[in-house]
Amino acid sequence: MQEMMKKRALQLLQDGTVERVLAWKTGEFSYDITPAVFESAEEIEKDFVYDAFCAANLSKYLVALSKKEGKTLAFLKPCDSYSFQQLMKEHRVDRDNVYIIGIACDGKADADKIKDSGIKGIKNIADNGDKLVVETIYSESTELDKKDFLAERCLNCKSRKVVIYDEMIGENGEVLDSNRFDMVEKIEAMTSEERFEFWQNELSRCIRCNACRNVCPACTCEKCVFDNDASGIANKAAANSFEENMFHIIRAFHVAGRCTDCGECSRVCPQHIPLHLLNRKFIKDMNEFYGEYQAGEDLETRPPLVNFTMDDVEPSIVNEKGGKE
Amino acid sequence: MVFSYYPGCTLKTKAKDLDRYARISAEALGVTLEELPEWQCCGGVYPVAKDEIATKLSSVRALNSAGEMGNDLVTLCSACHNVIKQVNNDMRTDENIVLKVNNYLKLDKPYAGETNVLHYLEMLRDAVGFDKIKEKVTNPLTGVKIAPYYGCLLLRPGSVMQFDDPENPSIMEDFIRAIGAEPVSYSMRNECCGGYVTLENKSLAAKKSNNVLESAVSAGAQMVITACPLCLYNLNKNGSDYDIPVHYFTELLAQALGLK
Amino acid sequence: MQIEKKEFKPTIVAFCCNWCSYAGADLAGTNRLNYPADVKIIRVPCSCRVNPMFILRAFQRGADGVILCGCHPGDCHYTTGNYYARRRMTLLFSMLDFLGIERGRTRVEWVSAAEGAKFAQTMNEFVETIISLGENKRLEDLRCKK
Amino acid sequence: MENKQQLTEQILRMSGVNARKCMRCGKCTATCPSFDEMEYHPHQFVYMVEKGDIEPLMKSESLYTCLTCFACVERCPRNVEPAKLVEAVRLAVIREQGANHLKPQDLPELWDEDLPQQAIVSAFRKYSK
Amino acid sequence: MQKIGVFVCWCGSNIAGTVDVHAVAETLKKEPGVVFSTDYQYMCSEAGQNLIKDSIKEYGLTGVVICSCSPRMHENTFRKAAQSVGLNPYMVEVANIREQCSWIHKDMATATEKAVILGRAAIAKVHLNAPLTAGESPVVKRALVIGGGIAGIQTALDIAEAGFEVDIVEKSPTIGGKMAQIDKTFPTLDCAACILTPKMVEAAQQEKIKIYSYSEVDEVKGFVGNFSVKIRRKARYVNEDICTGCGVCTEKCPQKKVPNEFNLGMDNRRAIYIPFAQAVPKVATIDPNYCTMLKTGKCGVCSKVCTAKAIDYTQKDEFVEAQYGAIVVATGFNPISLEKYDEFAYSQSPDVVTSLEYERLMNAAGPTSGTLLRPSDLTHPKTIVFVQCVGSRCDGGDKGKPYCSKVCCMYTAKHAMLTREKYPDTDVYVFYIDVRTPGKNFDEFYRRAVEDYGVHYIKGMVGKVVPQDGKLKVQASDLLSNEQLHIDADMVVLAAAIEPDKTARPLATMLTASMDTNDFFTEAHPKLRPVESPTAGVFLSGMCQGPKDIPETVSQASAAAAKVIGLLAKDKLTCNPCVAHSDEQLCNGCSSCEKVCPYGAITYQDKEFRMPNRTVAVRRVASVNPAVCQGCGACTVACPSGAMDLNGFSNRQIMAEVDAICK
Repeated sequence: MQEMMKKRALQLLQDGTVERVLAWKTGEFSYDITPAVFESAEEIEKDFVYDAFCAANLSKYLVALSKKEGKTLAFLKPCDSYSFQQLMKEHRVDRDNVYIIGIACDGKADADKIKDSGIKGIKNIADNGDKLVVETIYSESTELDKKDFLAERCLNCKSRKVVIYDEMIGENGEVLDSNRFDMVEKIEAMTSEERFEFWQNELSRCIRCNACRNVCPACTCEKCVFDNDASGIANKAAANSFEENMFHIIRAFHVAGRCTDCGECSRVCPQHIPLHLLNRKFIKDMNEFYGEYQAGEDLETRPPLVNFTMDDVEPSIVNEKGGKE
Repeated sequence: MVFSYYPGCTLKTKAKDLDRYARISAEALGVTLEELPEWQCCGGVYPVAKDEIATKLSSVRALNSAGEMGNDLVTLCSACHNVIKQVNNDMRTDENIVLKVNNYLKLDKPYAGETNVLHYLEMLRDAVGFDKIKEKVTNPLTGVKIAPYYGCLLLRPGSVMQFDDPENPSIMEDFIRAIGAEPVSYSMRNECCGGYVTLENKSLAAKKSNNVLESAVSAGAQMVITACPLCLYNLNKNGSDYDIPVHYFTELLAQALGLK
Repeated sequence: MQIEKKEFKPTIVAFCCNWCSYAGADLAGTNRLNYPADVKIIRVPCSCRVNPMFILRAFQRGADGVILCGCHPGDCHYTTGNYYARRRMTLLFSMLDFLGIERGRTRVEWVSAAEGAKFAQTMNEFVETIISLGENKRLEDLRCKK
Repeated sequence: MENKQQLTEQILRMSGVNARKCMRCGKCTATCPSFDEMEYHPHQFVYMVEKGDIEPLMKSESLYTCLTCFACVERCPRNVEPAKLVEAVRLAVIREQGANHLKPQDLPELWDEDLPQQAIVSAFRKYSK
Repeated sequence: MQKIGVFVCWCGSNIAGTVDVHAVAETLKKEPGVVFSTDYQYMCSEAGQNLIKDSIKEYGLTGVVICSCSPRMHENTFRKAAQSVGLNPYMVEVANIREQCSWIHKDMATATEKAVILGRAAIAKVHLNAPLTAGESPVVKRALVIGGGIAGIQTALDIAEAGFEVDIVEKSPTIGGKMAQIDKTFPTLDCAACILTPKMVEAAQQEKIKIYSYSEVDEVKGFVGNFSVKIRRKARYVNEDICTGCGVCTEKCPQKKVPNEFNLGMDNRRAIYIPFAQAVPKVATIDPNYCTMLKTGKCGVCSKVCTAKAIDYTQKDEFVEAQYGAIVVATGFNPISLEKYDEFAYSQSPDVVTSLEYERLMNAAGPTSGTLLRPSDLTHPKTIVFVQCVGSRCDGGDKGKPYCSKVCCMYTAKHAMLTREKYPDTDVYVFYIDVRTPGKNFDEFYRRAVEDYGVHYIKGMVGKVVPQDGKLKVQASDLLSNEQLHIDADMVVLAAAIEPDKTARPLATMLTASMDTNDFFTEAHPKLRPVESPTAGVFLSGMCQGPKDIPETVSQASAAAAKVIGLLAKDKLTCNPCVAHSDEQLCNGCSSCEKVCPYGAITYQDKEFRMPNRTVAVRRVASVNPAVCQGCGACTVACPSGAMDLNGFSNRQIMAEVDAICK
């Protein structure tokens, strides 16, 4: 896969189709991979990488890159393609300025899960198709089944279909029947007291590092309301204990109907707060109340929050259909 | 062109002609009809009630079996067609039925209405094309005035059957033209002949059949064609006020193709 | 031993659309229909002007309950405003419920300009609910583990 | 009374029909080919189910003279589907033990040699359990 | 920092009886920014207003808070007072301490405390108020009426009468619309042509009215007071200014087999035609689908016989661009297609007709010259069955229209009555579900049909029509006698549902006017603004807004005209300054706001922004047209970045009120 991608990237760069390539390169560790923009063949030869740890959603970078002179080649996974199409829908990216190669995806590995399995001193993890080969500083090598170490979001993958592309590498997948709302349902089944405690336990860890916001492909505002002094709700440092709640609820509300459920927010959270559950709660509610809607699936369907029907459910539905009392 | 084929029990016994002529005609038209390996009687009437599950199973088995072979399913008898198409629609739209049927059948892959059901006439229209039939006709039934009899099962409910305009169908007329004959237009063609009560209530069945035939005869028909063994029986047996022959459409097709 | 109970006086914010509900509140006044002074009304042009931010802000600053009143669906002065408000509030309330916030603290009620009595009755009920729920702690406490 | 309500709900559930959609135009009855043989006509079926008068319908011969031709379903402007109500009431009757309308011993008398299988199969499916 | 004055009104004892007004004034005096605070018996009185004015001058107040009755009562009074001494009226806020405080509380301490809090909230808001100036936009003193039926004609005549220019755009070669096809009108039975054609002539002769017949609206830009409209004048291949309407060409044209749409295809016209004798403008039009000359280049008969030399085979579509202050939609209706209802055998027998066809069969200018003959064999029908509600009151979707078409009950009664009057030996049956006759003299009319004319009204429906042996076998129900009827009829007349004209939907898109699911235009308010579209400057006339009969259509047409005249009478439009505005620096251009705007007030443009390092970035940003925005605020919440805000009710103002209340 990596080689095919690399080859195609070099071709397109060299024949002048694109000016730059948006992909991934290795960070500090082999399993710590960051998005990268390559502008020359040399850079690609040197750093280009694609493996089970290339988890980052690249679509957000195209907001800026697609405005640059010349085309950008972007490798988009299914998740990324939904986000990209959603950004198109919101006129945030210039489609004509992006050459998209869709890449098939069968799930990304979660390095933390490997660490949690008890392997100490990981030096390198190689992606070997179905297997992951872990080398430690103690010169041990362990072979693991990749499917046992998939990220949570990949276990509940909603779709393996790249929804927008110029060409595909690998065979395009299908929309899946996922169980992604299971956890939301589990929380709903808790009592109000238990839900409160669950979230208190989670949200109390928030350090307001803004990583969730900064990585989110739906959070592409020119200036976030929380950074804007004129908005009246800006806060650099929390003014009182309520601020984080407000931040997370408002953030989830602002992306409601636009969030494609790519799961980046939870992936990057250094405190491991399952922030995606807030988004999924909105998605689940919108699906149930207003009909199935998948952000980024197409360019036409009106998002539920800028739409209505005359016989929509009343807010009191929460009393009947909300979580346990 | 390959289709899975569901003949139904009547076609194996009393309506062998309907079946036989359909098969040889299909072959002549370049269509392969593969009879489903194991099919069971569809029950003859669509079980309307939402809580009828067991009575829908044989249809689902047939549908699933065709689906497993990757084929569209062709039916011929109007009743089978109606039952199987309606059950298929349930499997597409009624979650409760889908759940219960699949729980019961325990198929390798759950079935949810994926298979397409076609009536033999639809197959002629959409897969073969009436123009092509016209070309293949060696023995056109020139000048014969034929009244197409749709009855109720082929057409209704229109939203489910999607067979033709339920109030103003044209597929049989087009068929009649294709075999070189002349279709007779009469308004009772989509009214019931009373087939389902023929066992118990001969007088009602007779009244309904005669109404249909009266309308056809007064419009100048020389014969009536149908796709349904029950209609054929009923019109022949109970529609005794009018002495007009009733044939299966496949018989005329075979005749026109020079196969009879 | 007797514990002295301080009477709980809730703070309640009512957002009312200018055309129906605010007029309904005025009518309640004109007809001298009582409801507790704990309710303070903020006039907005339309229920669709109410940003979830305002509601959270009220809770943040110490409100114990927030209610939004607008024209009945179909009667919006701006034709469609309350339809959007309805969706927004449904989702917001569902989210607050999901976070374990008592669902009685938020409410939407459609009150027309002629429904003074309904306005007063709604406010009486709402205040009662809030008093039974007590002070709003959870939203504030969500972040602090005991 | 409670039984009456339960029965009504059962009929509505089995048929999947919303009888309240009926606007009493009578087109079902107008189009019914079996009108003369029916004691209660399609529009009466709908109205009586709506009112909860199921018992008289259960006793009626009309259950066995409906031709299941779906003309009323096709032509109802309101999507009420009267034929489905007839079927549901009939099922409510024949699902009772020993209440089969058609019994195998009746057959020889009704038999003739040209009778297609489907006539028998469908009659049993419709009239007995 | 604002300099705020607080004025607490006693309203006699209305407020002062329950609220300690003096204490309120004293407490509020301590609020930041408050430089003056007082109480007075009646703030709305002249003396009270003078107190406010004097204080503004004396203390140089930049903001005023009045604690008094509801702002719905006197906000305007106080704003005007402030304005008279040079303070921007939008710097005045009212705290409602009467309706929402003194009148509902009994305990003085409680009420006073609440009054203070309400006062504080108003003060907090005023701190963030900004002077607002109502914008102005010029008004083009000309109106456009789209559709030249009775609705459009009436609207145009009324507007012209008031002295304003009006253009009518009509898609067919003549104005007159459906009413021109109608024979008689209920409940008076006067002849439709006799009352319509004088109006058509009047419209043609009225100097202020210009009629663009055989024309369509292609494009609409602009907004209330200043629409720019592109009108396509379809080529009629006849020079309208020269043609005298003598009609010789329409008699000599060799192409005789063109279905005549005026008689609904029941007879033929020529390829060059004048739709009917009283057509306005009375000029010929060549039908390019049938004209041999246009299709093959061989013929030219009409050109040869035309003494005025008006024929021009080379004519092309022309475009007119014009400016209008207001647009009236009067696109009317059509009967639905009866394809889906063939149980009535409409496609199977020519003797099954729609009511509009029946209208033509009764009409002296119709295909049978007014003698009622059935189309199949031109014999007198002896038994006629009328079927009501065909395609109306259905379950929606494939079944038909969910609404009542409103006019069918009455015209069917009319047809039945006229038939019985002219041909007393005819049996007339009317099958009805309900007979709906709300209207002046309507029920009396229907009763006359039953009682005096012996029309058989039967509660029930027709289920099947079978053409057989020259008869139409009608099978129907009679619900009152619980019978199934079998009638051998000679004709069946179907009261087909009506639906909005197909041109309405694309037009609505052009106008950004909203429509309901049935493609009827929606009104700005169903009760209070029934002739206006929610889109400012667009008005509704006639059937395009919903089913209605001629008197209702004419009333609505005149009402729409009155609204247009009211608009055109102004030189400039003062806009409500409490409108939304977008901060371009913050706008993402995501279109969320545009989607929720009911007025189409938001547009987007690409704008250049200076970026760091002297680079320039182009971004799509929203802008609000203040002349169109009505200030609901839906967009402000849809906007995730907070770029969209509402003047007078800004995010910060509302949050300041929240803060003040929750403190």
